Amino acid sequence: MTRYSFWSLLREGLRGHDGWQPVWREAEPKPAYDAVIIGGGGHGCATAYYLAKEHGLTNIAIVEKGWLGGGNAARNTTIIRSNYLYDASAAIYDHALQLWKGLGRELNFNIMMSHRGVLNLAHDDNEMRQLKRRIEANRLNGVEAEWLDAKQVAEYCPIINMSPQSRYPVIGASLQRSGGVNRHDAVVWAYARAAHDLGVDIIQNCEVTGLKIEAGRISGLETNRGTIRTPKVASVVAGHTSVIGAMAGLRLPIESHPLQALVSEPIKPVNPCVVMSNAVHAYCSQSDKGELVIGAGIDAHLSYTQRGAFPVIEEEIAAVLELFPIFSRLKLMRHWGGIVDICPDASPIISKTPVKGFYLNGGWGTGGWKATPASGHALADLVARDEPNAIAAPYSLERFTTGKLVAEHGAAAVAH
Amino acid sequence: MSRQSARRAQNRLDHGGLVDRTRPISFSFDGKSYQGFAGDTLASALLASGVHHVARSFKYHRPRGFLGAGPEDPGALVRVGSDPATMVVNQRATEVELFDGLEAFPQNCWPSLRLDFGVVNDLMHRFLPAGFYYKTFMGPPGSWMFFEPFIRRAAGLGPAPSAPDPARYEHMNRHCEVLVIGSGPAGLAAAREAARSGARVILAEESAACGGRLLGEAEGDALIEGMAPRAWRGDVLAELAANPEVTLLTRTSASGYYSQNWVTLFENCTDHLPPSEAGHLPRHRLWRVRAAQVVLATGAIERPLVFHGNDRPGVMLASAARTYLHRYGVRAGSNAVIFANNDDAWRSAFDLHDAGAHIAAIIDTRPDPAAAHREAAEAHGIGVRTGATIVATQGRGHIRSIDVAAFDAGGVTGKPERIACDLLCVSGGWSPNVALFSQSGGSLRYDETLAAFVPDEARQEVVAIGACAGDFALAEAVSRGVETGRTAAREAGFVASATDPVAGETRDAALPYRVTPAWELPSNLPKTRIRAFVDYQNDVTAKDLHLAVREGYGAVEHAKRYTTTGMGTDQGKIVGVNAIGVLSGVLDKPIGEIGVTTYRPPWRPISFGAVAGQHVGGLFHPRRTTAMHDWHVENGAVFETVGDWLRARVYPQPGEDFEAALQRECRAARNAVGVLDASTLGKIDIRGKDARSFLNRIYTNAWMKLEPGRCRYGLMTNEDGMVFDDGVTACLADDHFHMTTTTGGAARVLGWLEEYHQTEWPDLEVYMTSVTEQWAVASICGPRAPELAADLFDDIDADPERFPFMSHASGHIDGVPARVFRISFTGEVSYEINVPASYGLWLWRTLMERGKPYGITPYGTEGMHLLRAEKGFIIVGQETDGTLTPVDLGMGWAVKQSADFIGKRSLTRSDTARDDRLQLVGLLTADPGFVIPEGSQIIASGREQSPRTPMIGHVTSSYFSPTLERSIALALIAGGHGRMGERIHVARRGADPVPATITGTDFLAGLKEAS
Amino acid sequence: MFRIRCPYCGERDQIEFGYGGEAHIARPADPDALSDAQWADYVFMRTNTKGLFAERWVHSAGCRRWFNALRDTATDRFVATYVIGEAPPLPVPQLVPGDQAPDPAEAIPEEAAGGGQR
Amino acid sequence: MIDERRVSPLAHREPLHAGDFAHLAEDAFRGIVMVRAAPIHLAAPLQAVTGRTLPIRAGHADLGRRCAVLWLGPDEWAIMTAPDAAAQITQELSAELTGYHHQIVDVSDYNTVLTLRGSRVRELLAKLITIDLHPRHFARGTGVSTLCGKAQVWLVCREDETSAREPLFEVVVRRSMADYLWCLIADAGREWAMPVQDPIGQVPLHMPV
Ligand SMILES: Cc1cc2nc3c(=O)[nH]c(=O)nc-3n(C[C@H](O)[C@H](O)[C@H](O)COP(=O)(O)OP(=O)(O)OC[C@H]3O[C@@H](n4cnc5c(N)ncnc54)[C@H](O)[C@@H]3O)c2cc1C
Ligand SMILES: NC(=O)c1ccc[n+]([C@@H]2O[C@H](COP(=O)([O-])OP(=O)(O)OC[C@H]3O[C@@H](n4cnc5c(N)ncnc54)[C@H](O)[C@@H]3O)[C@@H](O)[C@H]2O)c1
Ligand SMILES: Cc1cc2nc3c(=O)[nH]c(=O)nc-3n(C[C@H](O)[C@H](O)[C@H](O)COP(=O)(O)O)c2cc1C
Ligand SMILES: [Zn+2]
Repeated sequence: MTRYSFWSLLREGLRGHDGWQPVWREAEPKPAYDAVIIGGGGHGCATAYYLAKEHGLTNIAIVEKGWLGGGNAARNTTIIRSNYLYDASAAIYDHALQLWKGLGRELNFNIMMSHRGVLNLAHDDNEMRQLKRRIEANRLNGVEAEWLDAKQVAEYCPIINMSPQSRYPVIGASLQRSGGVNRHDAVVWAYARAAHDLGVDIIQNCEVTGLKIEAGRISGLETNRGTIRTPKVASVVAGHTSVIGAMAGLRLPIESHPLQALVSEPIKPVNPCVVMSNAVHAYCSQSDKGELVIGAGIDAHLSYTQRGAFPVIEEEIAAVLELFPIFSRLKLMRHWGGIVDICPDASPIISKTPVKGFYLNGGWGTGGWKATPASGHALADLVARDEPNAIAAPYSLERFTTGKLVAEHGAAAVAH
Repeated sequence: MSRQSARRAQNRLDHGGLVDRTRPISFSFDGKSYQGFAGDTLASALLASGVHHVARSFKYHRPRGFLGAGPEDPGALVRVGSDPATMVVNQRATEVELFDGLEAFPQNCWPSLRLDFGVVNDLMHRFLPAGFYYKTFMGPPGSWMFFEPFIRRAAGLGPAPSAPDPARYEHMNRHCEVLVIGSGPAGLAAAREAARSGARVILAEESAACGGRLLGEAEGDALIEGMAPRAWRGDVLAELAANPEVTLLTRTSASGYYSQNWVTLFENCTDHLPPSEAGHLPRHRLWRVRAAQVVLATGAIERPLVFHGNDRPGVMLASAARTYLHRYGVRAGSNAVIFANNDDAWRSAFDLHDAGAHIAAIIDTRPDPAAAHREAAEAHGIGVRTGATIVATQGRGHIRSIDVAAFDAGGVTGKPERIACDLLCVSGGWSPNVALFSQSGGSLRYDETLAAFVPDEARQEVVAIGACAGDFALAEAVSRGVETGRTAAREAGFVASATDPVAGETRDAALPYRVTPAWELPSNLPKTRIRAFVDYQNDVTAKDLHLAVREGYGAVEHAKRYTTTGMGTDQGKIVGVNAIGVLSGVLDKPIGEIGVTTYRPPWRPISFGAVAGQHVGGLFHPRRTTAMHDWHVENGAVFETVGDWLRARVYPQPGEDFEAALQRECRAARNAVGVLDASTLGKIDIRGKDARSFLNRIYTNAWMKLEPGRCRYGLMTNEDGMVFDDGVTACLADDHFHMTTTTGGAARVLGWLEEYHQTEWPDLEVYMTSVTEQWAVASICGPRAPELAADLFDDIDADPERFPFMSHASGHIDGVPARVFRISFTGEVSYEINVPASYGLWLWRTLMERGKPYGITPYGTEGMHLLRAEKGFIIVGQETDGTLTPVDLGMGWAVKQSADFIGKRSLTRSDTARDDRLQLVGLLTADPGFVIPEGSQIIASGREQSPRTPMIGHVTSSYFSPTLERSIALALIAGGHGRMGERIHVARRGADPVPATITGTDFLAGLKEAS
Repeated sequence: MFRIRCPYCGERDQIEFGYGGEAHIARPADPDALSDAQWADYVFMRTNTKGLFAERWVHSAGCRRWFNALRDTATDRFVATYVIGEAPPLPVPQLVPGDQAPDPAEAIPEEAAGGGQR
Repeated sequence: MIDERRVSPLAHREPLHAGDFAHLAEDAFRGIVMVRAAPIHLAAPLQAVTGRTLPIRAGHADLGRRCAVLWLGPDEWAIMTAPDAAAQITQELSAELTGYHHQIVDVSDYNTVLTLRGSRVRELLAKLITIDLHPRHFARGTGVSTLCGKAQVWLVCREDETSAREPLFEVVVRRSMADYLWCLIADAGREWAMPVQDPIGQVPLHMPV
């Protein structure tokens, strides 16, 4: 693998960029692997990387039904933060945030991790009370978070509509300065490149169509490109988790919904941070290219079409105009949808299953991007050791039976 | 006309086109003034004055001119207007219509269009290929934070607006039988035929005028149904205009094609008008059309060729040059070269020649252009080079000359020859405009002969016709239009003639379309120097696509994302297919196997304003007010929003602050009479012989024995066992109940009841109807409330002995019907008085007047919150957050064992039944003056630990209690019910934890015991 | 935006409707008789079918009635709507294994088509 | 005579005019009764008490001058009547339905009625309503429950006694949303110069410091 650096860029620039190596090479599925990861999104690629790097498991493959990173990884608005309410959530999301910080360097790929700060606005006392509760919980959990009053909000993000006359006046906000955004595609490519470099096979256009289970234990999988033998399978397929689950005979606490997002035309920098509002129901950041990146709630219905209904976009934009009336003359450039896997408690599943050797990672819903490194890290550990570590343990499937949910609704009422 | 502009308008012909030469219009661009005519676009008017260079590209800041003549143009982006509230950035000069006083400015350049420092990016381009940023700036965590602002500032196009938009926008919903999109010959014919059946037809045309290519081509000897094309167009438009069932929309783009033939149309109502003429029209309108049948007649888009130096101002699509000529009467150059791989483009040479331009050369990449064309070229004295390509171009802000050379599969073969020119018309063939067809879910197919993607299978009720379907011949467009218009009307249930002959012959002025694709053309220059642009806006070159493939980003979606091809404001309208063509060459894979990237809405950028419509500002979300609202306003209330309701929160008197007012109000309620506007509580009338058993299944507590005349408090849980609403329900008669819910939960609860009734227990005889707003509610409470009540009621005995707690009565107040509930949320004797809402204000005024002798004092929601906290009552949404069971809240007494209810089974799950769950308790701080901030976390010890401190709970409500004259708080604490009297600590940022003692939740009970 | 045929009111735009998730999940008659796992199955576990799916909708801004629909979640095509209590007009595959299930758009006779057709 | 102590939800608004194109006014204090019962039980008593025929299909309404009956659902109707008639209808109908499962609730104060007249009213309403308002599909005698902007409404199209050509549209809305809807409709009428109306509720909120 050619190392990326300012100097290699300079050198290649002088030679016409002929010397760059592929980030990964297409692999043909081998007849057998030590472990197979289904799903080449952010979480799948991260899982493979950590399996190879930290557990030395390199005879493994990622099988992806389409193009690598073409699922929610390609579609998400990349909001990264770790100021979750519950201990279990703080643990995993903050682990992720710490990993994000050095990830570009570790993977030798600039993932444009921009710690520009995430504001969660409060528009009434109840929201303020909830945010303060969360900030306090964060602080005691060692997670960075602070409260800004209205004046400080206006200073931090001067373009927010601060009029007390508006329908949803801004009375304050929680701020996580180390939160931010990154470049989604780059994250997938970076993990894939690093995993490939460690020997992982990356197989695109390979759809898993069935699981081979013998005596309650996984023995391989069927794909549209043939059968692969393997003692360990990790399903990391986001919106398609139930589909793979069904192949193992499992009904899961997951529903797949469209989640839509949109971008405006590019403009010069105007929004310095990420602004989120539960009450107004929208959030907005600005990409390095200049587009405003905007998202909001899921479509209520179940769907696998990667499309939603336009009224959701209309409401999203109306909501953004409530927060930023100056955006009204800007233009919508593109809107799209992804399929998100929603769990009843708005928390993920990282779990063993009744089928031995079959592991599930899913249910990340509208907010799993930010967890990518930690999710891959924890799942790799689970696959390697067949036991959940402290971070993964609260996210077992059992919690739906025992009632020990990690109900992050309150903390995540707006999709992101 | 000033001398300067007279000289500059040199390229305007003195006749032809749709511009009105009797209506000159002055406008300015980049600070200089110009003149154009009514009917011009900014692009045509600037071209008329010889201006080509109007913009800078996204990344390398290269000069950009007009490649196209419509919405497909990728480069000529300008800012229109200078007022920070009304300026619009990233407008396509090719679409901006002129009006008097229009001001336009270049953007993405500094300090000026001509001298732009951003050009350093261009000079550095070797080091800034696609995705260069992924390979560098990876120092320690802070390093990207250092570089990012520079990248951000260099990127983006226009500046962000800085003041709120004064314009209005709106939506328009429409249903029609046939929606025709595009008004070229195909669309016009389809719309006319469909409309003749009596069906409702909407014809949407993006441009300011209908006609499509008819407006952009010379008429020659073309005929449509026996008429000259423009005359035919006039007739059809007149017929459509006269039909009341036809809606003809110009300046209206179909922007999105969604499920079940729901199509959005974006109408520009006033952007083309000077502000003084806009009247009351909205600026933009978003039509939301549900069509039984959709006819896509969106035409085709010409694409350029990919060769070194193909991006200079003065390089123009061959068809755009004809459009400027025939539609706007503008000759885009006086010395032109035509460069193409198909026969169609040759027409530009002949038309420009006829308009007086010199044609320096026609260059065709094919060895075998149409013989008829070659003869005509010879006749016109135009030099032709076949099997040749342009290997380089010259000219800084505008093309000056080109180098042409012969080539074959191995590359350039001949010696380049330089030819001077001021206009280079390029054509790489035509791509049917399939964006909407693809959005509709239809599949595409690569057609080898057309070298383009064409609509394949439709998935909705939609038909593509004309150039959009790959039928490039005029006769085909018209006959398919006629046929499709008729079928569409018939499919929608209308009678349309199957056989009516058309009036006469249709024939083209053009030769049959023939193209031989040449996706990437060679140059004799060293590879490192070649820059053949594919995406003109985002500055993606063919080399970038090669790099993408070399690095493994060869899948079309990867290539798009790695290089940003087609991700600009034009969304690759012109260049999409070229990129695929180049990829196909590099990968040596057929184009059909490479496929297209996903077409997503909108087809063209549409304003946020239009998308939001009227639903912004004061009309964003409704604000609901009670019948007593005016009184609250008149009496200085400050408000809070609860759900969508505005509720009076406190009534500060002159000189009083919030806290003082609050304390006064609460003291009054404890010592005299307080009155609260409780109208917003949800109310549901429930009736039927099974109403009782229904309630028994809905509420966690028992309802079978509640007697008429009595009330009961109840909790509702979801199937997960978690509390989601509470309230008091009164039994009016054995089969008749009046339920109340929380303010915010009213709609949800009614929905919940209906859902369970209709889907789980339809056998139960019960009906429910919302009566929330039928009743205005004033709740009086306090020791003197019975006296006031006695004064008030005509026919209800108010004595608490005979009208006891948790009962209700119906009667009158001054003849006005009233329902009165003896329920209390404060611990004081209370009467919740319901009157028909139209009497609400009267009731309130009456209470204030009659209550004077008893010291009546209105209290707001804040007082209500405080008073109930003193009594230890919960507020759903404040004490609860969807994770608490009745048991957690200390209301195990409200959980019946006798029968099932929604959520019951969940309460006994192993983790739900644990007794170390968070449980509701009271807290008293050691320092009675210290009011704990709500939301504070509770820890066990008096010192925080590092790196993390375990939390055992948090504070949900906290006040200074006027009754106890000390602070009180409600909190959720792990295993709290078993920890009475224990000392815990409240953590604080930047200060020591505060000690407090766990108590019961009813602080008044403690008071009573003490006294 | 969908156009949904309410069995009572006819076709109306999606915005008038509320979504109710998977249909035909009967509430257990005697929850206390169930194990924690069986109860969890009722409360949380869903088929979440990719393909032909029976689901519930409520015409909340219209007649306020609940009803069922058959829709292909892989294409969003409505196949039929029917009133509560009726059996689905077509067999609904449970636990569809991935995309191996026959493409319902192909399998469904035109006349069974409800919403989406005129 | 309307009891002077009563205040209608839009008492603070004056009728609005936009030339002949659209007129907006409140028709306050109309009597409105919600009825739920099985149609077979209800039809005869309804006829007896109000003289109207029970509409049994969506969109249908029996609109008399004094009293109108709207279909709202398969077992749900609204009776719209004169201001003072609701109580009596409620009583009489309840009496007639004794023994049958039913629910009759006077909701006159719950709602108010906005009336719209004029040549462009269909177009105006189409800015806010997604159902098909073309005269072929929404003729006189039609009444539906639907959304108007964010407000749930009943929309009724009936004969206008003041105009032979144009029908009268009634929009029935809950009282707390009436002002919002009023302003929204007025805003939709801006195109024809309907005066701007500022929604109420621009009030001081408590802003914590
Ligand atoms: C519009 C939108 C906005 C979002 N915004 C945010 C945000 O701001 N912050 C945040 O934290 N999260 C956000 N999310 C959520 C986040 O994107 C996801 O939680 C996360 O990306 C899921 O993990 P993943 O990247 O591995 O998923 P994916 O990228 O979806 O990966 C799953 C992969 O599995 C593949 N697959 C499926 N079935 C099979 C099969 N049978 N065989 C082989 N392969 C298969 C898919 O093709 C896919 O590539 C957003 C999501 C969406 C849709
Ligand atoms: N000979 C050739 O090589 C060749 C190639 C292409 C086209 N043509 C000629 O072009 C004509 C084709 O006729 P046609 O009617 O199919 O197409 P057209 O190009 O004449 O008309 C298409 C119309 O659709 C409009 N449009 C496109 N997208 C739209 C949208 N989203 N919303 C609203 N309007 C939109 C355009 O503004 C245009 O007016 C014929 O005259 C044909 O001869 C010839
Ligand atoms: C953060 C982010 C930024 C994006 N910016 C752009 C953009 O500048 N231009 C563009 O055309 N699309 C942009 N997209 C959208 C993608 O083009 C694409 O729509 C998305 O990845 C979903 O894939 P699909 O539309 O191919 O299904 C962006 C997407 C994301 C998630
Ligand atoms: Zn209905």
